Amino acid sequence: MSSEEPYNDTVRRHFANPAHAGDLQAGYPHAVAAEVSESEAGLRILLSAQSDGNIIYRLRYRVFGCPHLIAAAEELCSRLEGGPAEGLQDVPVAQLMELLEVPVEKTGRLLLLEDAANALHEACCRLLPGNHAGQEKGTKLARKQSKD
Amino acid sequence: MSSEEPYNDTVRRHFANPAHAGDLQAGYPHAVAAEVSESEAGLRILLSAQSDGNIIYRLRYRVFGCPHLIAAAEELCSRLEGGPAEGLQDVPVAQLMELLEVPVEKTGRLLLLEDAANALHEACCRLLPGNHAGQEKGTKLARKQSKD
Amino acid sequence: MTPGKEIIYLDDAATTPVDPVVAEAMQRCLSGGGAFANPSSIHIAGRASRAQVERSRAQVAKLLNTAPGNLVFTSGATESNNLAIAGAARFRSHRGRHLVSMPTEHKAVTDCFAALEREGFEVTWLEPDQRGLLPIGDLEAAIRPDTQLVSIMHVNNETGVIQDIHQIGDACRRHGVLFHCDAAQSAGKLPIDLSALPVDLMSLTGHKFYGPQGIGALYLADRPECRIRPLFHGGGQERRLRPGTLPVHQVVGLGAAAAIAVERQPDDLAHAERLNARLWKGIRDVRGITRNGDPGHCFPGILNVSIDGIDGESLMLALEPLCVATGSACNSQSGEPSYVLRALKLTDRLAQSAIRFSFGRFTHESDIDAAIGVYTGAVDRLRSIMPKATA
Amino acid sequence: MTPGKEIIYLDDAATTPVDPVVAEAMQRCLSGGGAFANPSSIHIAGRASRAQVERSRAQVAKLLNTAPGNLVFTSGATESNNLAIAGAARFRSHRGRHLVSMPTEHKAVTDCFAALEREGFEVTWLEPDQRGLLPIGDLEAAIRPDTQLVSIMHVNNETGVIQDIHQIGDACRRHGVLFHCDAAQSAGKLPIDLSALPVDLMSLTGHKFYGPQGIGALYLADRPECRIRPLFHGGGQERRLRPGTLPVHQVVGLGAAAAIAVERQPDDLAHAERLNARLWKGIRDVRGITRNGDPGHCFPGILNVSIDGIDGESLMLALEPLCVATGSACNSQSGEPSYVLRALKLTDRLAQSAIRFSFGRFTHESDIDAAIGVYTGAVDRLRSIMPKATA
Ligand SMILES: Cc1ncc(COP(=O)(O)O)c(C=O)c1O
Ligand SMILES: Cc1ncc(COP(=O)(O)O)c(C=O)c1O
Repeated sequence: MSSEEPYNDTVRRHFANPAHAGDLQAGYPHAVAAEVSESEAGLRILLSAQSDGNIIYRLRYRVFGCPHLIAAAEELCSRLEGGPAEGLQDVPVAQLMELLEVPVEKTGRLLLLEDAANALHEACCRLLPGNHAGQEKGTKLARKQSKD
Repeated sequence: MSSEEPYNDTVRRHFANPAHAGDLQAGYPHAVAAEVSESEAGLRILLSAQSDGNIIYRLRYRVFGCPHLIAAAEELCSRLEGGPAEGLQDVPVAQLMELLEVPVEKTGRLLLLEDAANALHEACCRLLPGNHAGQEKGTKLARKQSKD
Repeated sequence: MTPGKEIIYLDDAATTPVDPVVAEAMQRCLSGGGAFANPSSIHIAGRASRAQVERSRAQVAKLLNTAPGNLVFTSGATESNNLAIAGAARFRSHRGRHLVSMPTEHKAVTDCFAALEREGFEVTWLEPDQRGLLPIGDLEAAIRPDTQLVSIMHVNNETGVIQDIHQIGDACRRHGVLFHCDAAQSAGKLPIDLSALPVDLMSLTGHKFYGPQGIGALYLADRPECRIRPLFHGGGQERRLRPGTLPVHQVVGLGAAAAIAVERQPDDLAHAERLNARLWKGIRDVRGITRNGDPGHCFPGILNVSIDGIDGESLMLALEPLCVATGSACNSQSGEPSYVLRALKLTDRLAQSAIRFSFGRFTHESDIDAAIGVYTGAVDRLRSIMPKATA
Repeated sequence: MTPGKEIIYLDDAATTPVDPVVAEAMQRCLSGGGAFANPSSIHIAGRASRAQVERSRAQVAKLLNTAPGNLVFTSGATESNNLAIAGAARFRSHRGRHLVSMPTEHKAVTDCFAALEREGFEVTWLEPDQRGLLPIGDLEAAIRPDTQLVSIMHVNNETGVIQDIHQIGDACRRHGVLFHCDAAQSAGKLPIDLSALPVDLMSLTGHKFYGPQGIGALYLADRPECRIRPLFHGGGQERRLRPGTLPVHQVVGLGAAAAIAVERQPDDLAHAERLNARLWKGIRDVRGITRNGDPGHCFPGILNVSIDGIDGESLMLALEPLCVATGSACNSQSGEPSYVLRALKLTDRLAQSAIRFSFGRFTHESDIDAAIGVYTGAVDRLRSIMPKATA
C-alpha cells in the first residue's frame, strides 16, 4: 500500500461491508441507545444495543462521518458484540487509531466514539435488575453533544 | 524558409560555392588590390582585380568575417567582373542587404565592403594610361583601416 | 490503483486525458530523429526545434485569435497567473499598489495576491452574487486612482460559473486599469477572441484541454501598458519573461492541443451540454440534492452538486471507482469546505458534501450512466449507515 | 532541417537526446489508461498518479543518494537555480545581504544574482584561475559575517571544468554559509553523493541526462538553515515551494532517466572519455588549435577548442550538418564572445572561434570520426577564403 492511500485495507473492508450498521430502536426488547454529536463537522454517532445490562447481545451503530469513523464504529461493534457491557467503558482508542491508521487530526472523532460507547454503557447499566428504568420502554436514548 | 533561419538561400549558395574567393596578387599582370580591416570584430576584406583601368577582367576577394560578408563579397565580385571599373564606386549596399537579408546590426560590415571596393577603384584608376603607376609592379595594394 | 476496478473518470476539470493526436506529436519529438534539440541552439537541429516551437506558438495564437508574438510559454496556469499578477503589480508598483480580485479565484491567483499583500500591496476582494457572478457595479466602485490590476477568472474551476469578461474588461479599460483573466478552465473549450476582448493578460494551461501537463502560456496584449517583471532570470528565452530551455515536446503538445481545439471546440461544447443534461436528469431526483452555480451561467463541462446530510469524505470513498472531485482538485487534500461554495452562500454542511462532476471530449454517455448509478447507489448506501434523522 | 543532410549531433551539453526507455515511460503516462490524472486528486486515478510521482522522486533521490523528501520538482535548472538562490537570499535577507558567486556560472545563476543586486543584495564575483577553477583561498577571503549564500556550479557548461564542490562546501560549512550548486551538467553523469557532500541546495534538470526537457529538481538539505521563499504561489504542491499541477509524464520521465543513470553512469563516463580522446586526437594537429579548459579538471563529455584566426560564425555555418555550440547554447543567439572563455584569459578573437563539442551515451565513434572530418575540412575551407596573413 502506497503512503498516498488515504485508507488502509481494514478501513476499506469495514466501509465496504458495514455489517453492524443499523439500529435496535423501537420494537426491540431490552434495547438501549446512546447518541453523541459534534456540531462543527456535523458528526453524529448513534450506538444501540440489546443487552441485559451484563452482556451485549447485539450492538449496532449509525454514523454520520468519515470512513475512518465508520470503520472504527464497525470494528468496535464487532469486537464488543456478545461480550460484557463493561467493554463499552474501555474503548481502545489508541489501538483503533493504529489498526485503522487514523490521521492524528481525526483523534477527536474517535474520542467521540468513546463518548458514545460510555454513554451506551450507562444506559446498559440502567437495565440491571436493581435499576428499574428502561424495562418498560424498548429504548433509552442518552444524548450528548460535544464540540471538540 | 522559417524566420528562424539565420541565412537565406543566396547566402548559403555563395558560402557553399565561393567562386570568386581568391586573389590576383603577385604574378598576375595588370593586377591591383585593396585591403580594408576593422579591428573590433577582426574583419578583413581583400579585393583584387585584373584591370586595364576601364574594364575589370577578373575580380577576386578574400574575407575574414561572417557568412553575410562572404556572400556579399561573392555577390559583388560576380556582378562586377567583366564590367566597367566604375562599378566599384557604386556598391549597391542597400540592395545587397536586401538580397542577402543581412541583419541591420551588420550594416557596418557591408559599408566596409564598400570601402574596399572604393579603394580598389582608386587603384584601378591608377592603371589608366595617364597614370603611370602600377604598370611596372604586378600589384598595387591600397590599405585602409576602419573602426566601425 | 485498486485492481479489478475499472475507473470512471469524470474529473476533466482537474486534468483532461491527453488527446491521442497530441500524445503522438509529443512522441515524435521524444523519439530518435525527432525535434529534441535545444531551440536556442543555432545549428540545424536547434533551428528545426525552433521552427516547431514557433509553429506551436502560432497554433495557440490561432486558438485565441491573436498574434503569436503576444504569447509566452510557461509551465502552466499557476506560473502564468503569478507571472501576470506579480509581474504586472511589481512592474507598476511605483504608480500605485492597489489590486482587485475575488475570493472565488483559483489558489494560484488568491495565494499570489496574498503574497503581494505581504509585499505591501493592497487587495480588494470582491464577493460574487448568489449566482457566482461579479456584480459589475461593485467592480467599478472598487477601482481607485491607485488601482493597477484587476484579476478575474473566466470559468470557475469548481462550479463552472462563467464571468462576463468582456464587460469586466470594458470596465477596466474605461478606468485605465490592467485586466488579467485566468482562462485555465475555458481556453480550448469556450470561444475566446482576443482580438475583440478587452483583456490585457490571459493565462492558460495545456492539461485542461487535452494537452500535456506542465506547459501553459501567458498572453500579453500588444499594448505599452502590458509590461511585466519576470518571476525569474537567466537566458534570453521568451522575451526574457520566462527563461529556461523551451521543452520542445511540451510546446508541441500544447500547440497540437490548440490546433485540435480550433476544430473541435463547438462540437466538444455541444457534447458537454448533452452529457450535462443527461447527468443532471439522472441524479436530480436524489433526495436533498442541489446544484451549485447558476446553470444559466455555467460551463456545461462542470456539474457541481451538494446533498444535504451526506458526509463528503465518505461519499468520495463510496463513489470509488468513480473519479470526481470534492471542491477543487487543488484544494482536495486540505479537507476544508470549499471557499468558492461558501461564497455562493452554501452552508459548510452543504459545501462539504459537494461533488464536482466534470467531463469532456473523451467522456462517453455510458460513463455518465455509470456515474449516475454509482452516485445514487453511494448516497443510498451512506444513508443506510447514517442516523435516520440526519438524512 | 535542410533536407538531404544527415545531422551529426555533438551538442549534448545543450540538450541530450531522450533515452528511448524514458520516452516509453512517458508515453505510457500520456496514452489511454496511463497515469494521467492530477496527482493532487484524492480519487483512485489521482492516487495512481501520485504513486508514480513518488516513485520518480525516489529514483531521483537514489541517483543523488539522498532522501526523496529532500527533493522538489521544478521546470528545470533555470527555475531550480532561481528558486534556490533568490529563495534563500530573500528568506535570509534579515540576517545579511551578501552573496558570493562566479562570473563563469550559467546565466540562470548570474542573471538571478544580477536581479538580486537590483533588489539591494551585494554580490562578490570571484574570478577563476587560468584553469577555470575557483581558488579556495579567494572564497574564504570573500566570505564576510553578513554572507548568506555561495553559489558555484559543479561542471561548467561551456568548458566542462569541474569545480571541487566538496572543498567549496566544506569552506561554506566552516563559515556557516549556505552552499548552492548548479549541477545541471553533472547530475546523472558524474557520481554525486549528497549524503557525503556538504551541499545545501543543488539544481538539476532532466534534459541534460537523457530525460525530458522542462522538468528538473531542487535538492534542499534536511537542515533547518535550508529554508527558502518560493518564487510563486498557489496550491500546496511540493511543500508549497513549487505550486502547480505536477506534470506526471514529465516527472516519470525524470525518474526513469535517473534510474537509468544509476545503472549506466560509470559506463557512460568511460564512453565519454574514449570519445573525447578520439576527437582530440583527430583535431589536435589543426594549425592554431587550442583546448579551452584544463583537461585534467574537465568533464570528458565536453571538448571546447579555439582556433586562432577563424571567424566563429562562418565556422558554424561551414560545419553544417554538424551540430555543435559556439559558447553556451544559452548564449548562442547573442553573438557575444563567451564570458566563460574570456574569464579563462582567452582573447576575444580566440573566444569567438570557440567550438564546444559535447557528447554522451548515444554518440557513436562514427559520429566523432565524421565530426573530425567536417571540422578539419571546414577550417581548411574557411582558410582558403580568408586573406592569407590572417590565418
Ligand atoms: C482556474 C484554474 N487556474 C489555474 C490552475 C492551475 O493550473 P496549473 O495546474 O496548470 O498550474 C487551475 C488548475 O489546476 C485552474 O483550474
Ligand atoms: C550549467 C547549467 N545551468 C542551468 C541550465 C539551465 O537549465 P534548464 O534549461 O533546464 O533551465 C543549463 C542548461 O541550459 C546549464 O548548462
